[in-house]
Amino acid sequence: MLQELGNALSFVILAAILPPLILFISKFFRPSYPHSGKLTTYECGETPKGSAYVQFNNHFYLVAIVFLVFDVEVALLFPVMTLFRDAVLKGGPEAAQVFLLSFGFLFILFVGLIYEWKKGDIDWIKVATNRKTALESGELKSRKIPAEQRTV
Amino acid sequence: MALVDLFVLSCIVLGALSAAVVAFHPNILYAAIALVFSLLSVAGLYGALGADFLAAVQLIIYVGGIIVVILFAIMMSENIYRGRFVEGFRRFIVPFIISMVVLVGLVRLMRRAGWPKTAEIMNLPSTGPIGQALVGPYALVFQYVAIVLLSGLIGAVVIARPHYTETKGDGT
Amino acid sequence: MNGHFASNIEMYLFLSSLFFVFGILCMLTRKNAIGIFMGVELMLNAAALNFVAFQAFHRASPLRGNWLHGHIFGLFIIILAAIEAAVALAIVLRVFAVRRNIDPDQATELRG
Amino acid sequence: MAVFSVLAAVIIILLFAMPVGGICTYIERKVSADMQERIGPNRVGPLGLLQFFADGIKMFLKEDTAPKNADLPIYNLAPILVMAGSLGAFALIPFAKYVIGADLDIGVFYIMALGSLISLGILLGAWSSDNKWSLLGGMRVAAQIISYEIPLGIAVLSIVLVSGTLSMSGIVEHQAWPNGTAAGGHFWNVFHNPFLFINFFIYFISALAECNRTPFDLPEAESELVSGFNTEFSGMRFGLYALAEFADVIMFSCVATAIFLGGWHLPFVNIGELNIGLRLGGHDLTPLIQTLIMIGVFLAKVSVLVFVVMWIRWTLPRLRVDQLMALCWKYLIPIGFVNLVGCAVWFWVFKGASMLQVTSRLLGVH
Repeated sequence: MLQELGNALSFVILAAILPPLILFISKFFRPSYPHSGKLTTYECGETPKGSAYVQFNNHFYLVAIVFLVFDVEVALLFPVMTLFRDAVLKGGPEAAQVFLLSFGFLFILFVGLIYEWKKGDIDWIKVATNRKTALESGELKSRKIPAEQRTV
Repeated sequence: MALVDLFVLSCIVLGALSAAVVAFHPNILYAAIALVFSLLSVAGLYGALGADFLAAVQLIIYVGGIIVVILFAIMMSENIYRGRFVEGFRRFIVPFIISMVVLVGLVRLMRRAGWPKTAEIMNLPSTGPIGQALVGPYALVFQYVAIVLLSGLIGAVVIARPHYTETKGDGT
Repeated sequence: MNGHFASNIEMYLFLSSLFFVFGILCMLTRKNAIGIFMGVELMLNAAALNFVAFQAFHRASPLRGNWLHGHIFGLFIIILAAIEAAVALAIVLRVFAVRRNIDPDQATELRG
Repeated sequence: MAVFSVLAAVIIILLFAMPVGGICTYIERKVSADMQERIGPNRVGPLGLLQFFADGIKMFLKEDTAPKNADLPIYNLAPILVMAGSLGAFALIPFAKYVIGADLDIGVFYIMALGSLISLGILLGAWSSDNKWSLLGGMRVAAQIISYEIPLGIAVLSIVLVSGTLSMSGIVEHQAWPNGTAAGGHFWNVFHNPFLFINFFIYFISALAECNRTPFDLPEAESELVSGFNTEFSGMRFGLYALAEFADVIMFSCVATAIFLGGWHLPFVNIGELNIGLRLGGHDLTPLIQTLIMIGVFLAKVSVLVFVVMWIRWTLPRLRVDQLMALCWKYLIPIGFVNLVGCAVWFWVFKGASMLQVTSRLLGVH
């Protein structure tokens, strides 16, 4: 088994040394005439304005967090799922055990997904939902959207 | 020196160097990338120790999940990736003493302990046994993990949810 | 030592203690919540590596059966790290949204 | 032994993945030309067949410029991570019965694990190039790839449930034609039960999103983001990204073939039990010819899938970001969950029999 892991590793190592190797070899053939126009960042022909590091939509982050939890779930279900076939073909109570445990696990996290769904956290445009809840709770007085929040 | 020894040695060297970078590099982004390499070296050691499933889990959850979330967090908070956190030398004195004491203590403990120090590592398939354990003696913990995951999910989302008064950004 | 790095438990334990120590250093010296979090990740990795190493070197022991307890504990540590990452970084983001920086020394509103 | 593994890596990566990835650029241009009633590349070599070679040489000889403000160490690291993720997974592709780079116990799981390196590499590369378009594209690609990993994982989970193993060769073994002999299986997984049939499409859609192919090419939407995450990558670096993208498409097609479409298995025959009876100088050539047929069958299926990917590119318009996320979280993941449970129930009720076996039992045919 260590042998097989070594085989897989040799693929990854070969794939990882290819880019530097190719770039190194092509160094001897390609021209290199840098000047300031070439070295600026490309911004559709305009002179770049400001820093490239802009503030992001929080939703990227929210999606990443939800992903993290579901990733753990999928990873944890893999070893359990491998047992199901043998358990069913052998008969007996193990199949029920595997079925109930793994799908109980799945169901509990599915509740989380439904919660997110209802709260509108997996909708990309969420301002409207938040405003609605804020209006209902009285936190937000006016129905009018401020001008800086209108762009979505 | 067999190939596996070379592999373990290089993993250890890579892990130690990148862990040092994580601890000391002034740029937080470089520290995060060094963290990737230290995690990869630990995954390599898992592979060498016959825990192939755990190595893949380490790759999927740590490198594919946690590191991406850390990078997102670094990107989200402007001012921190460009800033060089140059701490004064004084800030290092007490932590350095503490950590040296811990390191010396750990290594002394390790050398003195009475466990078998060398053994042939058996490389048996580990996915099936892990699944057996998850539905056998660890069944309750398995369900408990689901509940912890659920509460963590809801908690994190409630905390991170963009508030309507704070929605800025360009929507992309 | 004598050239057998792969079959000597001390190599793994040495790396894990290094990880632990660097984690402590990282936690104590960084003025940045994300940096502190990375230190925690290093320490968790040290613990998981310890568990897996002990499992590999004690696998044949008849006392412990064939349950692979070490691997299970490593798995749970990784899972816990993931949940911790989700919650901790959500808090970091919230603190950043309120205070515009993430130095934990300055976030002292909740101090009694 | 180490020599053999390195040799296998060299053969599969340098002589299969990279040239085929290059040829795919030519085929894609030909296919798109056909769909738009153009001719496409026809100058270099017969039918323009050497076009990809000329493109490669052109990229190789182009000047390599990096933006002044680029974070050079990360800028150089990004293509390495992307290539390691996309080409490294070729080790697990079972081309024929014994033709597989590394038959790991954790097969499909390892492929998913390597996929996480790709999103990391693209995100870092986009970030390091100090360009607004790159950064927006990088954020989009990271969000998209990580989101679609979940439906992909669920689709693979249902396969694992039916096959009872994670190893790629093990999964393929179960998909032989059920003809009563020793090698009889339950035929292709995609026809095992209705739920798996739906899960195949979930897998395919998620794989399209993982490769950033149309209709999920928001990260490199040229009408919005210039070229997206690889805007600042010029010359051979851009070539590496393009190659990694096509290698990714081929890799996902290979995995889909292996786990859903039966790998090298054909209906009505078991290639592993064919008796060809061809001899050369006292040696039985049967295993060799069987292996060649298997590789041919496998690659034929893969090329059909790759063609479908190209076809989709010229058929469907691009999605919006909110549609992308809604498709993943509101459709694919719930449907995938329900399918997973349904798949388990089917497997339990029919004791692992496939649709084919159930109907043949009902009809009394054996």
